[in-house]
Amino acid sequence: MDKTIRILTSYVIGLILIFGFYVVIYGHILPGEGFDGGMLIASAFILCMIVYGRDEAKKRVNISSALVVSAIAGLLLIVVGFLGLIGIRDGHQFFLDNFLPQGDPHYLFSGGIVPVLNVLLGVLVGFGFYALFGYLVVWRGERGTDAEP
Amino acid sequence: MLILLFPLLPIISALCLIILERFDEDSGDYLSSATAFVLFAMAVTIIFTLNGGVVVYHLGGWGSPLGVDLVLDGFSALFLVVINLVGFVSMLYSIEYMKKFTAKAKFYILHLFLIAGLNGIVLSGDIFNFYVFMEIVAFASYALIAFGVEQLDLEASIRYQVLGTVGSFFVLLGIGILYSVTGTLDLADMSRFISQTGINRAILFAVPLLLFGFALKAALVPFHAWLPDAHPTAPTPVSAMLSGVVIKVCSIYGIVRIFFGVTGVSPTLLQILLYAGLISIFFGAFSALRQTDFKRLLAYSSISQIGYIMLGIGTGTPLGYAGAMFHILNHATFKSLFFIVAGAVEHSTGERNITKLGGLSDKMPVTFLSSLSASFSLGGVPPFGGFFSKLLIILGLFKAGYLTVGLLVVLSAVFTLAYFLKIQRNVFLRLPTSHFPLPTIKEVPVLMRVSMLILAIICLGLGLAFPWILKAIVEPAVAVLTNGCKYGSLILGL
Amino acid sequence: MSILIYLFSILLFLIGLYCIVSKENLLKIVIGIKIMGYGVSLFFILLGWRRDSSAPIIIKDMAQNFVDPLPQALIPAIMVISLAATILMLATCVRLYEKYGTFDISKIKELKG
Amino acid sequence: MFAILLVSILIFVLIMAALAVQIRDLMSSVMALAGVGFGLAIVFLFLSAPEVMTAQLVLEVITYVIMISVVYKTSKLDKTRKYSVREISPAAAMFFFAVVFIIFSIRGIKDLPIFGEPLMRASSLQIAQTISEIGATNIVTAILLDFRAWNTLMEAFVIIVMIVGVTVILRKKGRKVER
Repeated sequence: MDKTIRILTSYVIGLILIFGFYVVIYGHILPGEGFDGGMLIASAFILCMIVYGRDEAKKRVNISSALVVSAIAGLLLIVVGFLGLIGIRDGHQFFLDNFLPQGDPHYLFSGGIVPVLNVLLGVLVGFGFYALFGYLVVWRGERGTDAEP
Repeated sequence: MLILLFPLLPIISALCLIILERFDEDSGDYLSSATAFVLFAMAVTIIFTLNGGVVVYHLGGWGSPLGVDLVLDGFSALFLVVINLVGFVSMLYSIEYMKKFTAKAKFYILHLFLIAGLNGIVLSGDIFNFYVFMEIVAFASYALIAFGVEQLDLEASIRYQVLGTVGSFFVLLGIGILYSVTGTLDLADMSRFISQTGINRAILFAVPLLLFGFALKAALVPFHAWLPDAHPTAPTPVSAMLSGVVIKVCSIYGIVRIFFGVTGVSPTLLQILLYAGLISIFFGAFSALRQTDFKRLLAYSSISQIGYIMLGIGTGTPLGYAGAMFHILNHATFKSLFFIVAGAVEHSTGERNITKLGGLSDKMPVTFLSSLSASFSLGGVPPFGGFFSKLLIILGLFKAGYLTVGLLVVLSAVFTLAYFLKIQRNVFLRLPTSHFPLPTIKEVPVLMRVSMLILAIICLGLGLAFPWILKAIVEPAVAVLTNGCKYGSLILGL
Repeated sequence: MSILIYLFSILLFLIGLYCIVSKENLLKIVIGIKIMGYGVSLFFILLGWRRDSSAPIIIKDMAQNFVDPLPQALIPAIMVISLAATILMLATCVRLYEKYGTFDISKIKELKG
Repeated sequence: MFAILLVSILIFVLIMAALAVQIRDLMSSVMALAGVGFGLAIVFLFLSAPEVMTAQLVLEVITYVIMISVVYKTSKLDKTRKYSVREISPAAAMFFFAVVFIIFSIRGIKDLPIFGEPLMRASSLQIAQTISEIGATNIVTAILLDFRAWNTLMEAFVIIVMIVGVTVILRKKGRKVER
């Protein structure tokens, strides 16, 4: 990609990441959701991969280890679910039970486990689609994707 | 709480496998078969402890219309046993068989997700959750069919993907209409609302949409185009799971749970199921007679056996239901056993064309023994399970007054026996015809033999222990079908 | 008026179905599946709309009548599933293109029916 | 006024969908598909569904980037025959199926609740309990991540299955010995 795009993307990526984190963290107050926030974060990395090429992006986030990070996020989601099962909140022994305090509704620390699940979902979707993009789009003909570690 | 582990345990071990695979490539053999064995053991304990009861688990502590519930009753307990039995055996079989393929760990990850999706379908008490689990099963089976990345596998996978996604969108449209008319997504709440307010024309529009989607997943005759290509080209443990379990769970479970339980079954719907089943029995049997490829013949016979189950459900009498339920159990065991036998023959001889094979009975005794028990059970020879399920279906037909259809079914039993004797004669009994290196063939490795023997014993056991199995597994499943629309008030009572 | 609005989503669904049935190019079939996914999600949103009511976000001192939030909670699920279906199909199409050199179904028909 | 705008955008969406199907050049038919997607995002905004609009926009951008890269890598032109025999017979069957489908759907839609008044039995309970039981103000996220958290958890695993599936399909060599 020629010079102008490289310089412009170095500015734009910061904005996209900020917006992505905003959508993920404030998901339970304003319209935004784990899926969208994670995809926004992934699209920031994908833009960096397209413009600066794959090896540059790989230096920052390794593609096949991104899938491992999303698997760890999935396991954490299940662990949060099991925490509800243990019954930290008195008398409520249910899977995915809302055991964190609710806080006051219109501010950041509210809604029990909803923000926690939101952030974990955003991490899962973000790193997952980054790994997907690393495999699918930068796939080069016969050599396939086995070339990279 | 035990029900919760059925979908979650394979997902947890699959996620651990994704992490484990990073460090050592060929890991996961024993982790995945251990999970599959634990699931099978849990399914069997459920059969003993449940005996006719209904277990409801409210996830997140919310009540019925608010949150998502997991519902376990007699009918889903039957399917749990089928899924986890075939899952465990095919996992055991794949330890040896998958050495031919690269990226073995990814096979285990997808296979565990397939079992998790199937367990999730059978336990979900929420119609949209049922659809999401159906998608997990669909995506896992698309990738598993295209596992050996060659022209045939990719083509079979793309054909199955297109038809499977179209079927899913039709089911989704039906779910949208059901939600809009009843206001809730919970099956029990929906069934109670519909039994109170009666059927209006919107539900009559939703029923054919759902039936179209389920018939496409079950490969009934007009929509069977994908099955004869998808099952033979898939790796053997996957095709054993696909034709033994996936086409049953995705379609028949959905038909019984949504049509019998929620919207109520009209006689015309039963007639459609009956005649669709009859046509696919004869279509499957005739085209199976012409096939020369071992696995393709088995795929066509799957179409005809699914026709038997649809026929059993279509009779509308408790006898027909019992025959259909028992045939689900039987067909899962002997069809996956036959696919495993076909895989073993291909594993040791490398040849899938029946006309070229021959004289394997003395070289591969265990494979020959298990294929005997499978073909006797399928053909309907008395001591084996297949005989009793066909008998019940035919009795159900006569009781429901379909005399001509009953005679046709008896005739079709002769056809099924014909094409399985053809396999026995060509593959095992006769002397090899052409340039076949008979002396170099040796028996398949130990683990494949063990899995074949397990299924062969169960095929025989289903026949011998028929009265106990009828009382313990089939009766509660039939009770779910017969009391139909009372499903809602039954579940909400808990 | 209400029938006309629902008919739009059913028409979108049928356009996608037509594209799948009649087009020979694999990528056109993927586009057809995407259009069917859009048709179904439009149908779900139309089910959930309520006359003169606001978006389902509770603002401190606003009126309390909301649009039906449940279909809106299902749409991300449907979109993710149709997205996953299209991406899996695109991956298979890329591999098929590498093997056959073309997206034309009539040339790919090596498997007999 | 609201109805006129909504219907006009829906007509725009239908035209773009028809274009996406009929255009022979693949790159411009993907662009027409993008038109459908963005038109739908505006429709979702009109039907007061902001959450769904952001989801639609973000998920679309990713699919179109992937679609364009696939088209760019392979063939840019749809070289199939213009009006082949294969296209006429299914088109006729499809036309007949479409007519029957529309007739049945009109009969069915008459009994759906009228466009403006949804039957909100479960969701009215959920709206009432969002503030008191959960404390989140965005009801859709509260439904997604607390009332129906099990469903969204399984959605996340659909994504993981899809990604593992793509890595399986795109790997270089499937079998150790070519069949």
